[in-house]
Amino acid sequence: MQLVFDAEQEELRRSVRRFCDNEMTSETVRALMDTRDAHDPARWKRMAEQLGLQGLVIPEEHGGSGATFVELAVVQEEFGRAIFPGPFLSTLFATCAILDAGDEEAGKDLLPGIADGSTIATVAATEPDGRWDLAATSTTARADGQGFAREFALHGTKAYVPDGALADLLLVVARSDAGLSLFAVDPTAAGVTRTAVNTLDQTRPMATVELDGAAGRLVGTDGGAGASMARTLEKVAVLIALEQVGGAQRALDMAVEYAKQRRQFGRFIGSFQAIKHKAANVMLRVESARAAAYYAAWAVAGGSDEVPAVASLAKAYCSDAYFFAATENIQIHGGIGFTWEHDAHLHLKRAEASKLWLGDPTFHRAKLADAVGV
Amino acid sequence: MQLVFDAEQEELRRSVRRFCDNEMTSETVRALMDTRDAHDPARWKRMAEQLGLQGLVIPEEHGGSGATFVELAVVQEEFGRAIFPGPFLSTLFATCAILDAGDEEAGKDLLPGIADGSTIATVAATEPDGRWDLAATSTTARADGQGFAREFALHGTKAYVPDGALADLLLVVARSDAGLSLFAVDPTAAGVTRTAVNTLDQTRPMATVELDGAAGRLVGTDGGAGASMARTLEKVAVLIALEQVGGAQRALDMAVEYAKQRRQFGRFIGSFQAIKHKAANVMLRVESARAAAYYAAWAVAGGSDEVPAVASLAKAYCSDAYFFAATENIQIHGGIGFTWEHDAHLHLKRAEASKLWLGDPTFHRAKLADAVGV
Amino acid sequence: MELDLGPEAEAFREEVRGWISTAAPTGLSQMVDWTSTPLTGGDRSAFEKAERSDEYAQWTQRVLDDGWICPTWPERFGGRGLGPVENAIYSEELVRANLPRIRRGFGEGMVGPSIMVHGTEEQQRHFLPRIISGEDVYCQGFSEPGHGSDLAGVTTRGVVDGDEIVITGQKIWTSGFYRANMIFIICRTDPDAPKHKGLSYVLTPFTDNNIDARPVKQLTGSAEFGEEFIDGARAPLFNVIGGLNNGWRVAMTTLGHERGGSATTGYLKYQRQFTELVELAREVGRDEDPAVRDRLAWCHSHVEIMRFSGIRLMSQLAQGREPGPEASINKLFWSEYEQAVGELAADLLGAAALVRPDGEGYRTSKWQNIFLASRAGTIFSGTSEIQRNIIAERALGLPREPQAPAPARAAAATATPAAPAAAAVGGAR
Amino acid sequence: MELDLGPEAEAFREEVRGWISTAAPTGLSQMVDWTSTPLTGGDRSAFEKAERSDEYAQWTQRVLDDGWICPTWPERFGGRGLGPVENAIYSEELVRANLPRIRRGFGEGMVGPSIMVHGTEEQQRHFLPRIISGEDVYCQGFSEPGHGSDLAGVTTRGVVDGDEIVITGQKIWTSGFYRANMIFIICRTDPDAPKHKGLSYVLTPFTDNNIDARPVKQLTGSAEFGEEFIDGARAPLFNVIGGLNNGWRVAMTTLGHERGGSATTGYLKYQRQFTELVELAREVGRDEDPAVRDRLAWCHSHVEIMRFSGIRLMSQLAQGREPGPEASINKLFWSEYEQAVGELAADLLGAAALVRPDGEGYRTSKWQNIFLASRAGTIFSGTSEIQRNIIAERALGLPREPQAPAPARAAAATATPAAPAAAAVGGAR
Repeated sequence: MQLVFDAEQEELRRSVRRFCDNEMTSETVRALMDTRDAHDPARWKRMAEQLGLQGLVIPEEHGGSGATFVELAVVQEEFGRAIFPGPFLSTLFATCAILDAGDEEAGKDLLPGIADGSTIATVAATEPDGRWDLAATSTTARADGQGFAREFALHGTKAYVPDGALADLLLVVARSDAGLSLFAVDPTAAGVTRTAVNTLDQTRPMATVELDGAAGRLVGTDGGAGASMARTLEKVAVLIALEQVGGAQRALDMAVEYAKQRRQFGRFIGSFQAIKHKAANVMLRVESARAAAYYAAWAVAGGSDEVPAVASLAKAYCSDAYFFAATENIQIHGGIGFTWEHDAHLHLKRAEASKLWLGDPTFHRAKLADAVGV
Repeated sequence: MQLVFDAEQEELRRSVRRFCDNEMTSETVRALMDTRDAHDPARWKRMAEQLGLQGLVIPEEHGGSGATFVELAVVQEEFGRAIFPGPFLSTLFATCAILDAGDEEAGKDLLPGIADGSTIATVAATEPDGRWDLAATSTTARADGQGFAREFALHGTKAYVPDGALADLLLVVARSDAGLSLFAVDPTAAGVTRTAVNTLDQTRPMATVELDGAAGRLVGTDGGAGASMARTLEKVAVLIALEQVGGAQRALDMAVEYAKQRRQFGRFIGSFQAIKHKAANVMLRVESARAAAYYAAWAVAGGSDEVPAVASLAKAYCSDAYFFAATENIQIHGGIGFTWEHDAHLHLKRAEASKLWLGDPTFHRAKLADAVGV
Repeated sequence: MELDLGPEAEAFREEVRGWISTAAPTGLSQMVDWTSTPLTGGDRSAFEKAERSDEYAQWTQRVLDDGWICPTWPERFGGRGLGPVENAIYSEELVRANLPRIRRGFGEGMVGPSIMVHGTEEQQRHFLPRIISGEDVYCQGFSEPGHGSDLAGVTTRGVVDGDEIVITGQKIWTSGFYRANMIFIICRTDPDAPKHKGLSYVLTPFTDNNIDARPVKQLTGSAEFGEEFIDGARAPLFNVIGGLNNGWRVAMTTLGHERGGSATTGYLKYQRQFTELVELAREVGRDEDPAVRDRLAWCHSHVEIMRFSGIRLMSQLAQGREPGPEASINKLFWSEYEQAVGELAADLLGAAALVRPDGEGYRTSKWQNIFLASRAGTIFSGTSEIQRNIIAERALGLPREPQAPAPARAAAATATPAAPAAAAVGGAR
Repeated sequence: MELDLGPEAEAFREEVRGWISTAAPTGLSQMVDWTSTPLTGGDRSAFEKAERSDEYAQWTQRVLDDGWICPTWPERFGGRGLGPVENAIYSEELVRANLPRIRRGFGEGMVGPSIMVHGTEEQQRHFLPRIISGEDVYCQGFSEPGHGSDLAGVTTRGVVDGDEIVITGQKIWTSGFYRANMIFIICRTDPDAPKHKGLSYVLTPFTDNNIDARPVKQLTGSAEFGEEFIDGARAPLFNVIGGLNNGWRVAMTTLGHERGGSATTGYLKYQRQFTELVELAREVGRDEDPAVRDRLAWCHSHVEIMRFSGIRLMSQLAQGREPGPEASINKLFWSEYEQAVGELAADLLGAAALVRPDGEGYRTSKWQNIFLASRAGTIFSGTSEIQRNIIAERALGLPREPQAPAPARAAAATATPAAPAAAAVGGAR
């Protein structure tokens, strides 16, 4: 392993950066933020067709490019930098869930649509109690007795489902007689009611999904989602951490840029030690967060047994780092940084939302302590 | 209640400050630090005879001046400022224990000697497990059957006893058949072995006291020390907090003084924002600590039912504030602040030792949460 | 424990309590938590509704009729001549009764005192009664987009035209702009003079006067501040206070007047909030978690220390001592405390913090609003960096930064006592 | 995961491992934790004992004989010409084997490189072999009591007397002074020149040369630094490097050479320490306490981040990239981490932290020493304030502070890239 990107990965970064610079300007983000789904289908299509981002880690036989998690790391960092709205993370979440379930049949059916951009997918894991531990799942799955051993009827309520109102495919975690299992659900089918909710971070829509006998097709083995989803959640934690690194770096860049051009009292404010030291402290955290998130990405790519520990480590550290960078960015900007028109608050809200989603730093440090045998 | 000192109290402060300036210079402190007991009998006598400090809160009928806890607050703050070595806090601890026990007879016998400076006293509460919760007490007291209902035989080991090797009188917490009780023990009597230990804070000696059938005279009611010592420990927490405020203020003063006269790079270092803001942060904490400690002192003086809460609040907050002031003082001084010859480290060690002794901030915040019904 | 400020103060407290008990309209105290303003996390629409109520109007009239308006102003200017202790007691009793203190805003706190010091007798006779009656409601025209805290950098121009002054430029961070009919503007009337000379302080009609005021939307989703595009606003020369090109001194007087009393009563709001925070911890089933209990105890300690510090300050004022650096310490303390509370509340809510209430616009729940709004506390009325400079220089006597070389040097001699660290805004002063 | 630095690097690693396995004397690796120096909390007496052992002497000789001394020096100067990756691998393998890296101290890291750049061929031929052989052991004579970091403020005088230079003054924060026979001194040879001109860089005999060196006792109770009273110390003019009055440039070269490799191997020490910390939590029965577990996980995260950062830096060096601001970030990171570890250990020990071990002097337990010694980490080798300035100015490109007005201005152009915040000491560079 080498903890640097190779030339191809750097080229990927440049492409994604260009794409974001062109297609995900502040104006675009703000326009999307005001819509229910924060999603632009045409752009989603270009992402798939021109850059192949949705299929990056999908195996070639299922229409993807079979790249490693490290390529994904590059994309996530850039998307985090741009505060990219849209269902990319949700769709990755679903992709990982399908891949981790190890279900060839389901992969063959579901992944090509994701890879070519025609399917937006998400995972409905959490429930209204907001617990991130899947052991708390109360949604039930009953074999429906219609002759298909893999068809189940689902009952229960899922909450905080990212892009839940938009997705074409829901992967639902539910409890069957055999234990926690994963089901593919068509959200337009009978027995599924989706309600979009307003979100703190408007670039990341969520929905509540009620399942009242909805048909669910088993993905993976019956009772196997406890183990497979644990792996998936580790990967998503790393994907969030990477996004946070990108966001934190952008917040630092904004602060430094402003401090270099803003004059007060006859000096650039960046020449005051209070500002300098703030920025230096942010840089220390951002660089440290980057080391953690990169290492975790490489660990996932290498199938290392360190993943459970380093995924939680990265999610905890990068959450705190991004929040710190986002708040210091506002402080360095002063009044202007507190306005709606300035982009600083987009980072504050993204930082806070991504810090809390799937478990806050305290939650993940507890997991880390368990994982390393403290 | 008014949270300011009256003219007499201010006069007391000036007397004590003068006394410390004359009698407790850095040189004196350092000379005492190198001795086992960190104690100067002649100075102790002057404290009693000229200033009456040992008898301040002892009722007049027992040879004291019957002042309130607020007068004691003044003395403790000044002594904290001077990092006063010697058994003053221990003797106050014992004084409070006797008074809180509500034992007139014992008061008549024991307090006059304390008030006139002939008795140095301390409390042996903690045991080798280092738990601050007296419920953990394992030292036993057995009525010795020699005909005196108030004479007991004590067995067990007491540790972290402040000035335990020096004291003329030990107040020992032990468990009789009736429960936790307090006993007056002559440390020179049979069955008592005292071993002085080296301390992190050399200005505050400690000892281990082994009791092997030592004679203890019951102070207060048999089984009554659970309640009375709880009150005593609250008072001692406040006394420590006051001392911490004095120490923290002194550490801030040292840092500010130095920053005003030390030049680097052609400027007084106090003109750099990094130093200014450090000092301002320390001042904020010191002023807040002072408000907490004063309020707690007034609450004790007024017999308020807020005492359990505010005593823990003050001990927790002032401990953190003093530690912060002491470490920032070293940082502002740079290399010189890290030397043995400079007094900065005396505050670091006092701050850490007084932070840990009788329960660290986490311990006291937990008590506070209980006390206010969180 | 009750604070005992001596018989005179206690008699005054009795007087205030007695008056309140007869004067307050029924129902007003139940409408809203009057200590929690929209700027510090209160629900703005509830506030606005309460302020439009009949009860509020009645209360305002009664306060005016009974002479409790602008109570710290000398009696000869229409006030009640209250000292700092009495003023604090007055605030305290209103807070205890959960009644709004009827203030004349910037007119009461800043413009009036400046007119008393720098205005002519004619100006005093004309402007002060209009502030008291509520006829003139002021907003502040100090900050500009290019310089939040750096008052000497003002570029808005004022040109004398006959017996009028004509003002052109841009102002920002104007709090209360939506209810003002007057604005006090600092503008440059002599562009050739050194930076902090050549300024004038002009009381300018705010409506129908070529001033385009627009709300500045904040990250919370609401708009507490305004931005003004001033294109030839006119005011009589009579409205220039302190004389032409002498505005710097007047502005210094204006900035020297901080609102009194909040250091002694500010904790009451946080006490209520703390109770709700504990309630929240119970609701989400986290109140037994030792780490949560530790953070709650930490919060409680901070609220209590605000209370203790308030009592200490009151005791000192009662003894006639001058207040020290309390204002800056107090502001740092509560603004950083609020951020900690917002973060704790969000942590307790967990997933629930991610979802906002239904409704149009960027509506937020109470805790979300506290979380978001708390980021402003360390910026407005002088950033935390400026407060630390003030403490270091005024209270601790640390030396000022070396002045920048000319020509920047002139600019460094500014409103705030020291070179500030961040681009601060002075809007909420 | 193993770091893969490519076949060449891996071949080199194999070479080092192979050499170590044959060259290391039995028992040396068991003597002491060689990563934990007295300055960072290691037990000094155990260290000194280990360094006086026969095994240590054998090892030193073997390193010298096999050409592994000063390995980053070019081969023509007697080194091995190792690049940064190879150097890091060399360190790493020694750490893994728990063997001391035999260094020639300041001679290897600072004096040698400066002589290579600024010395004459004669000087190179004379001084460099003596560093390699260990005949000349240097200590640093930069800091003075009046100015720790402010090198341009040096007041120690050097006067030319025939073919000698005679030095008088005072130096402080001299680490390793007790084993040195040479000191490199910055002294003022032209008092009339501007502050950072008129300085000379002189290699001066340290013993029997009118230099009274005294240990400076630290708050830990031990004495790692020296203070020198220099009263007419003499050195041949031949020992002036870079020419008379040209010492500033030489000093800059000296300060530019940081010890390499520790950013990539520093974490190993903290890994061991973390294991002991967990062990401590178990011993005191606190390992199930969620708050303690949270702090331990926090510590583990920080140690891991040091490891990850090291791997990242190594990977970058292997690709031939220039290192960035890692040195300053790394130093801030570990020095603040150590303080947190010291505080946590003391909290875990509770009452037991109050009592020191038996014995004379101010002896401390391992954790007490870590707690106390950690306060130095944010001061020596450039305070944390200076590190933040470096990051802000060099890595982030923020503007320097405006220069102070003359005459102070000259002094502001100093060794450190920016005006520092605190009275820093440079002793441990």
